[in-house]
Amino acid sequence: MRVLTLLMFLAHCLPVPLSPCLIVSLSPRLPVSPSPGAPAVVSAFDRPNDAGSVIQLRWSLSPDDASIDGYAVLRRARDDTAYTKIGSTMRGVTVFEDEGVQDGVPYEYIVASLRDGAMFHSEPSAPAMSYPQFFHKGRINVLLCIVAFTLLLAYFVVKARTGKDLFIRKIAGLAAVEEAVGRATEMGKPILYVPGLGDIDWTATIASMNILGEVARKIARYDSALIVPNRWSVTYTVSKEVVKEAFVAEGSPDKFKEEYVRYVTEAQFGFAAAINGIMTREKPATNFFIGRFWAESLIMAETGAQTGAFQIAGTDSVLQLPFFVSACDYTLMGEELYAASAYLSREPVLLGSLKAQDYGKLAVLLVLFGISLTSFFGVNLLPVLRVQ
Amino acid sequence: MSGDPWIWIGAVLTLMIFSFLYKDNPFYKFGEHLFVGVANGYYIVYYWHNALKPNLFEPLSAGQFLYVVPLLLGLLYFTRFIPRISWLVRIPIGFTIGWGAGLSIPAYFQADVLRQLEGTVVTPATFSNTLHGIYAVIILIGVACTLIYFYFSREHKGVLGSASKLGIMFIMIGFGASFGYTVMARVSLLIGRIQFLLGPWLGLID
Amino acid sequence: MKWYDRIATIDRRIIYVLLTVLVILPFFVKVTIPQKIMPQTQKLFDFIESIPPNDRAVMISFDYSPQTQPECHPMAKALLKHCFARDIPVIGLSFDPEAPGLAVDALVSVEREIDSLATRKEDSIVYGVDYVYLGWKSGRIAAQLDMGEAIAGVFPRDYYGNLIDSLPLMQNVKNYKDIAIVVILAAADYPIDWIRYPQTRYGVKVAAGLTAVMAPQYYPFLQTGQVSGLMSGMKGAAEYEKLVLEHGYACALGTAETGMNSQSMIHLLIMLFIILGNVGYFFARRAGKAPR
Amino acid sequence: MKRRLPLAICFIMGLVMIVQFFIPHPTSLAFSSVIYKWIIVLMAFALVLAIGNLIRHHGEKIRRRKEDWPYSIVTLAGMVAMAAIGLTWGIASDSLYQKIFLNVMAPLGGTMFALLAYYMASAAYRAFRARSLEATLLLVSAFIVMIGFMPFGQYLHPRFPAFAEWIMTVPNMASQRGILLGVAFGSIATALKIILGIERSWLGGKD
Repeated sequence: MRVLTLLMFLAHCLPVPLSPCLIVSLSPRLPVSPSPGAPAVVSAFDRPNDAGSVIQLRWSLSPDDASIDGYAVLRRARDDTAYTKIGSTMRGVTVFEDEGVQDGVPYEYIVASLRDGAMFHSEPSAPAMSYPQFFHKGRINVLLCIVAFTLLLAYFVVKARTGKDLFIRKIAGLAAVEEAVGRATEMGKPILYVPGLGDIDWTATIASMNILGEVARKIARYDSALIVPNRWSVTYTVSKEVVKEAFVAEGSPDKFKEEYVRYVTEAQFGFAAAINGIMTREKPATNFFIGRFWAESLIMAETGAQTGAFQIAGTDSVLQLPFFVSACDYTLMGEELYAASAYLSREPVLLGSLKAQDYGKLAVLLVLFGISLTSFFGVNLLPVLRVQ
Repeated sequence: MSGDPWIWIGAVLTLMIFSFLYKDNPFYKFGEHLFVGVANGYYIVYYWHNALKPNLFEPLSAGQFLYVVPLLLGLLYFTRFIPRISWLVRIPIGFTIGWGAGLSIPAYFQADVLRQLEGTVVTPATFSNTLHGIYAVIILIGVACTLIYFYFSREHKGVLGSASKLGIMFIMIGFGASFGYTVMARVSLLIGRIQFLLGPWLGLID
Repeated sequence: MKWYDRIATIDRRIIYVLLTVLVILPFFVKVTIPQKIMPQTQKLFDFIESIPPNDRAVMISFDYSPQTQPECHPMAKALLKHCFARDIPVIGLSFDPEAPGLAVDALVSVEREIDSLATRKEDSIVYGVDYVYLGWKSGRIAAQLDMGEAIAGVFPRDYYGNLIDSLPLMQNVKNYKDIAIVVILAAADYPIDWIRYPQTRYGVKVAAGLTAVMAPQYYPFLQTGQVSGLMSGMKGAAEYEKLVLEHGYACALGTAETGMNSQSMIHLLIMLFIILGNVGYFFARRAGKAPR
Repeated sequence: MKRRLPLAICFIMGLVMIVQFFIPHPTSLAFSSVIYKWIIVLMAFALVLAIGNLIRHHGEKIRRRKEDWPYSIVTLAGMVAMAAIGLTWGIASDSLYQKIFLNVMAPLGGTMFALLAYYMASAAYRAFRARSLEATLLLVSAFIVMIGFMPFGQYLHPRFPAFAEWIMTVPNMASQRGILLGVAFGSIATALKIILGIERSWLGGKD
């Protein structure tokens, strides 16, 4: 050990730097001077945007950072007389978070260079206090997005209420819904409507419930049977209400049968197995798969295709879209699912919200190209998008 | 061949489900119905042991009376069977739906909008590697055109039409890639089942 | 029926039989095809490699069910071997109710394997000291968020019924601050919730081992840095096995490697049938039979 | 009342959860943590309703001797047996309950999932025909990725795996991100409509 220290010391005195491999083999952690410099400028402050109880420390590296073992952090509350060690870091580190403080109590900190168990103290920091915040400043951009989008939505919903007709481009899958229901009626076979495998807290499931309402109304008009299997208990409760209401709205509540809406099981593939059973035994003429789906999508869609049913799918699950596209006659892709209830119902309020969505996307495009372009003129707006 | 009756049960049930590939038959029907039954029994037990017991009854019996609220909300589900007050079932549903909706809005803006935009923006730093810079521009164009495809309130004609056509091309390439890539995953599952039949059951492989 | 009609309308059962034969064949005819490591697998390996020993823990969320066992189980084992060999504490938990059985199997079998090779007492794996399995919880998002405050608040007891506060490891692991990274091993898009909720609220690092089908959905998150590493499917598992073996953390490859041969055969079969279908379609159209 | 109260509760919950996102104060965190625990309990309660429907559906089938009624006995018996076993003898890892899970549910689920290998093959064969430009793009990119991600891709051409990876990470990612962004707006709009009471299909009946 001593010999190496001496060598290292000699190396420092040499006018020519040693070859890098020699330095590596000598390990840079060896002491070069008897007492290393202490770190300087210790600043302590409350960590912003948090629930309190944390003080952040920052300091600048010891001039002998390369030769020390690390840093120790010491703390004392104003009433304490002595500093106690609360933690340590590796060398090269200039930040520390003290997570064990009490809110509203001032603390002072010292950071020390560590070498061979000995500590070389910095000047104490100015006293700092932690406290919890009531607003997260790092999330202002999210707040602005929410406010802006809510206003946009409100504006178009109100505007739509005044009766202005809003245009929506044709969505192929939806234009086929009428045909699908009619076909089942002609064949005297039921219609299968799978409202996805997501629970009610998935927005896709809510969107599916809206479409189910519209489909059920057509079914009530056409006089065919309906099967709605459910994977979740809450979804089951909701879809039953939705279907019942559709039959009431069409003036034929007596046509609604309890057995139309069923609970199956929460097990993903148990559910898929049961749907396969329904498709091969009850032979629905039309299958709807609308909502949130996972891997079971193709099990159902391919079995349905083999039974020769007419199939309309709709999902926002990006991964399942390719399978629905290849096994179904029509597929509502991504956002089309959310446009569907507006399209089918033609309800002005829903059409208005679609308009708001379009403006949202327009804003996204503007932001994308705006920030990209300005960055080439030296204006970096990227941090605007960053969320903490 | 295995002498373990559990392995035999697993193997027979596996074959019952596979038989559906030929056509629907009594074996598949048995497997399917057993699956639905056992799975529901499974979830009843799990919800008891992992939700009701630790998160409701234990805190309640320990005197945490705040937990009366979820108990009452939960019981409201049963008003479905009492026609006069069946509307009360909407309260726990509204509670859950409102919670989910409120939680999802900032989350979508943060993770699906802002973060994704941040990853799509092209800056001079992107071009530190020219090739990656070009890819980033392709991604930017792809994202934009795909978004334009989902633009609803205008007929897709002219520039909008061309962009949305490019968008659908991106979408189709993406779908093909996803499909092709997924084959691997599905075959993995099949290999797993075959491994089970050949190994633990028949003892042909180790 | 013309030949082109015939090859365009082959009965699906013929495809099914051929596929079954091809998936079984490689089990009895052995070949080894060398493979390249994908960058996202390397990234995860490097991240785990950079965690200092006996410091912060790796949290593994075992969220796969038996269906995806062939893909995710070898990942879990390879990852556990890596963590244990490097003395990184492991906290296991599950949000998929079907997962706990598999999680326990993975943990216990790796524990046994390491213990059987351990020459000193310190090298063996001890429950409660080197790892803890918390068990399953419903209300996934809720529980994930809650653990940012206190893991013990969500899991007052571990899977085996021990009080969390009685476990030595849990004295040092209180919440996400003591977790270096959360690795989600799943067949469903569970990681998105970790990204949307605990990561956005508590800044948790997230990595994943996903079935091959789920993985591409996370490429965008990998690029933005929201996901710090990714094993995708059986291939990813085989790669991680290889990395763990090459770095001397294990002495044999796992089961993922053998499966890759069946994979190759079946991919070729599917491509062959797609070609047949298109040749048939092309000639039928030329003969004016099939509508455009 | 019958509509206003649930709508109001939904509105308040939604608003509170949005606001909570912006408040790092410990009170806000403690509050959300309590709500999460309640939601977990609510989910468990709803299951009772659903199981009730299942029993009624299969009970009816058995009573009326509808087609395939004996299988309904299998479902009900399976459920009752599994629930009784789990509630009586517990769910420890060596319990009968776990044994049944691993040896009955797991193989059934695993095999259903494994059917997908077959279904992918038949779906690809039937649907992947070069009928139009879009269909051709889908077909070609599927082909490239299938070759590229298999070990044999390397032997066909050393750059093949890289090309497949490129398709996955560049055009595929672009389209996924585009779809994701659109979905985000659809989802946010739907969630907002729910909170604001514009979207009220979940209420069901009119009164």
